Amino acid sequence: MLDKNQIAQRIAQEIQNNWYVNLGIGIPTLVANYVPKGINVEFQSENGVLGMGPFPFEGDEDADLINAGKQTITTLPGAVFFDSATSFAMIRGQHVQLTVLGAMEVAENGDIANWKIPDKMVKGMGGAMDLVASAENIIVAMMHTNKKGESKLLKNCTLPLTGVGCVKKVVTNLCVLEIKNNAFYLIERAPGVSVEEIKNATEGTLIIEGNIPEMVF
Amino acid sequence: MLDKNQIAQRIAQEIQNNWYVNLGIGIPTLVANYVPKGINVEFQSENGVLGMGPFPFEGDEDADLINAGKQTITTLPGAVFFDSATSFAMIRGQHVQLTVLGAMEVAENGDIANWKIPDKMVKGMGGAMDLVASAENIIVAMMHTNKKGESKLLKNCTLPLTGVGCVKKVVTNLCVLEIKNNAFYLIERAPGVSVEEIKNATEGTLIIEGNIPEMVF
Amino acid sequence: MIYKVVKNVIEATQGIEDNMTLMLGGFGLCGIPENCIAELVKKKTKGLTCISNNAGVDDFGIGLMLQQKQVKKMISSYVGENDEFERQMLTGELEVDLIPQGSLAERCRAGGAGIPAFYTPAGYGTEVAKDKEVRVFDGKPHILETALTADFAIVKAWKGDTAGNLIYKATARNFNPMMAMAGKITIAEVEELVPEGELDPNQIHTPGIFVQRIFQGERYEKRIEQVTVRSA
Amino acid sequence: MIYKVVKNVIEATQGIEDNMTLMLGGFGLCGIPENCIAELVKKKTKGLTCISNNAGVDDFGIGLMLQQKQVKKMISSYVGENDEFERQMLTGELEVDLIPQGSLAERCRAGGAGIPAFYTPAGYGTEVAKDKEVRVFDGKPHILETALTADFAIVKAWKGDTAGNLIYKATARNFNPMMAMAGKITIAEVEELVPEGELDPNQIHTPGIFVQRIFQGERYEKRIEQVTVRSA
Repeated sequence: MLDKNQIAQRIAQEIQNNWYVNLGIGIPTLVANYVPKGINVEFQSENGVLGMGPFPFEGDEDADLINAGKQTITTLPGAVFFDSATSFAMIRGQHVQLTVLGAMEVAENGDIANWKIPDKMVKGMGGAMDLVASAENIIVAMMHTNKKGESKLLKNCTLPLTGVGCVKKVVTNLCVLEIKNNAFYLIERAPGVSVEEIKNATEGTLIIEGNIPEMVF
Repeated sequence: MLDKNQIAQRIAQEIQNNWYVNLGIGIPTLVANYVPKGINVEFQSENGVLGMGPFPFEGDEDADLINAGKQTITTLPGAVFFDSATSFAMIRGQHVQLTVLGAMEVAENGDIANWKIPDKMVKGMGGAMDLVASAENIIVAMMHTNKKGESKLLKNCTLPLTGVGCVKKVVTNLCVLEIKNNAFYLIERAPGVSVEEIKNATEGTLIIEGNIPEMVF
Repeated sequence: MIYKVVKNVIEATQGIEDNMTLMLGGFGLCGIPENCIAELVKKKTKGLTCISNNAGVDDFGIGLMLQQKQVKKMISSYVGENDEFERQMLTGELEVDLIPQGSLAERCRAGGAGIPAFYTPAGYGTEVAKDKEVRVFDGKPHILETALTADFAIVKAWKGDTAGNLIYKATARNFNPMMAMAGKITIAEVEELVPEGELDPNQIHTPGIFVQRIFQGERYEKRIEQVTVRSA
Repeated sequence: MIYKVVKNVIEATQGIEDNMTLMLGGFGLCGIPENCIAELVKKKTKGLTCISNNAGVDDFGIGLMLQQKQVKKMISSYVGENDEFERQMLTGELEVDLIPQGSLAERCRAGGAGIPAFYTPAGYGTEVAKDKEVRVFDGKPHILETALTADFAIVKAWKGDTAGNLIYKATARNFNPMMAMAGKITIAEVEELVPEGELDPNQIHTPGIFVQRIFQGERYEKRIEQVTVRSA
């Protein structure tokens, strides 16, 4: 079973050279720590920066320089700042090659719900709806089940949707899944996790074709 | 009868303090020379500059600094450059208080034609359609009649329109006209020009109420 | 040039009355008009509709106005850092219109640019699309979003000149430029106010034509929401 | 950072083929990509659809491509400085789509920003509105305009860095930023190419994400169409 850092590490393997990538809050943020050597990538944050670097050293924080999670950041040489309309022009116009974000639920048709629990949590969607509606590649980083052990990979989402039919790939603590033909296709297992365990933890249609390899880090 | 400079001078009297003004090519450009003392005004050119100054001295021309008429210009302190989309955001969003432009024909309902003579002159509308569709105040600077002596202030435009029902005021070599209630209201006469002359030169409905004063410069 | 300078925050906020619609720049607490918000808190202007990406935190930013129940309606994309906000929303004391962040930014720009409506794929198939026209372009469904404008837009810039030209710093730019465009009256507070001609005309983010009032703010606290550092 | 530098204009224009759609930045002869245009003239690429505010003059800019009949269709707002253009248009050799300048700029921006269509008042009631949807917003009729994109967008900037970030000079900015956004592949030629990190991230007009290829151009002629001076 993967921990959060390992999920991030596995997702980082999906990044191709010269991609612009938007990382959501939580596990996705960790992806930046695991970009493979030799892969050039630029991170976009939708509040208005391209070319984000690591967090600042203590004492170097700048209140005017944050990411979309409101965390203090730094920039790398070649970075650029822009306004929110331009930022979402990049996103909506598909200039960002990959979006990584978290989810509460993903359905077998690619629907995603990650912004609202009616009457309970209503923080707002932020940029998530724009991101999922436009991105060519969306990878969802999530736990396979909730705290009660119920699957979060469903036939249909039960929570209000963030986007429809948009998720193409999911990396959970148990496995890597591809979504196509209204089903989850099992691609890789986390080290030590059996196909049976994944089956039991997945409510949506799970397709298992041939031998499913373990992830290689 | 006014010459081109006097038409410009009369129009300059219409400019109010703290207005942003867009001047078209031709007579309108001359308006900048006659802004009354004590009136602060900033000139916008739709190719991307606010705060245009006079033409440069010989030798000071900069190929990267022109107005919408492709003429070399200078800028005043406080000027700003921007792209074409932002420029027309200013125009379309009604941040520019006055547009002055030329016309081939104006109709009594405020229609204007100034961009095309079918099969003869097809240079394009440039920014004129955006300007007339959006400006709150449009003043047309034009000759009252064409070279054949025919009126250019008509019941209906005969040429392809630039905009519909948008012109509010016209300053010609003969007079100042306001357009309302589908008619030209005579406001002022050029020095030495009689009401009768204006009547004869105007095809559209001309309303003459009371005594029509001569212009004062 | 047209002179836009007002004396202070009191003069800057003159005319902001109960039940008006305000736009407030900033993302989280980054780039928010601290001085004007403090003055609105002091003035206790009520019944406001506030268009702002976020709603501050409980004890800073728009959160201060929420504490005093000055806000009737919030139009935002994310309001997650504010307990009082969530309480007022869940009890129905506060009307809330949640809008995808990109649509919010573009709707403000549209409001300033004289574009009454545009199509976007964001929110299609979700509750955001409720009662909105759906149209397919190039095989992909989009929804129609309309322009936003405000009686007053209040923005914060790093530098400004007497003609109202503004330069923002780093990610404190965010929503400020679009909101500056969309206010019937736009108020800019700046950290440093300079005479016209001191800013490079090539490097101005918001042209002065969009700004009606400008003043130099005092004592910027610039609170950081999530101080995050790496180990040395 | 992502490295966007190509060796020269030949490498920059690789892949531009007959019958493609190109966007070309510039207003009149101001801010046009002189090097790439010269290369296209040399390559004699034909059947092109060119989206550009103007069509150059008879012996410079896109005018050079018109002389060789490389252009099948022009999409522009004003083409008044070019006799050969007018001749080809009036005889029907050249297809021409004339678009209000503001709509042209906004349609390019929309193409780059993933906005398939928007409403504008410009052109309502004129032949520009022919076959276009009309809708009334706030009592005022508007027409629906759709996004423009291109196989290649070719822009000219003053300075650029190896990551593709661009800064334009004065009014040479004009259509370049929107077209840079709207190209499937965007080529930037710059007067001065610097290493990444040399340009202030706060003062970049076109973020490098919109640019796929960049190179430093040679021998800019920068012809002036209307030299206009005042008497000393």
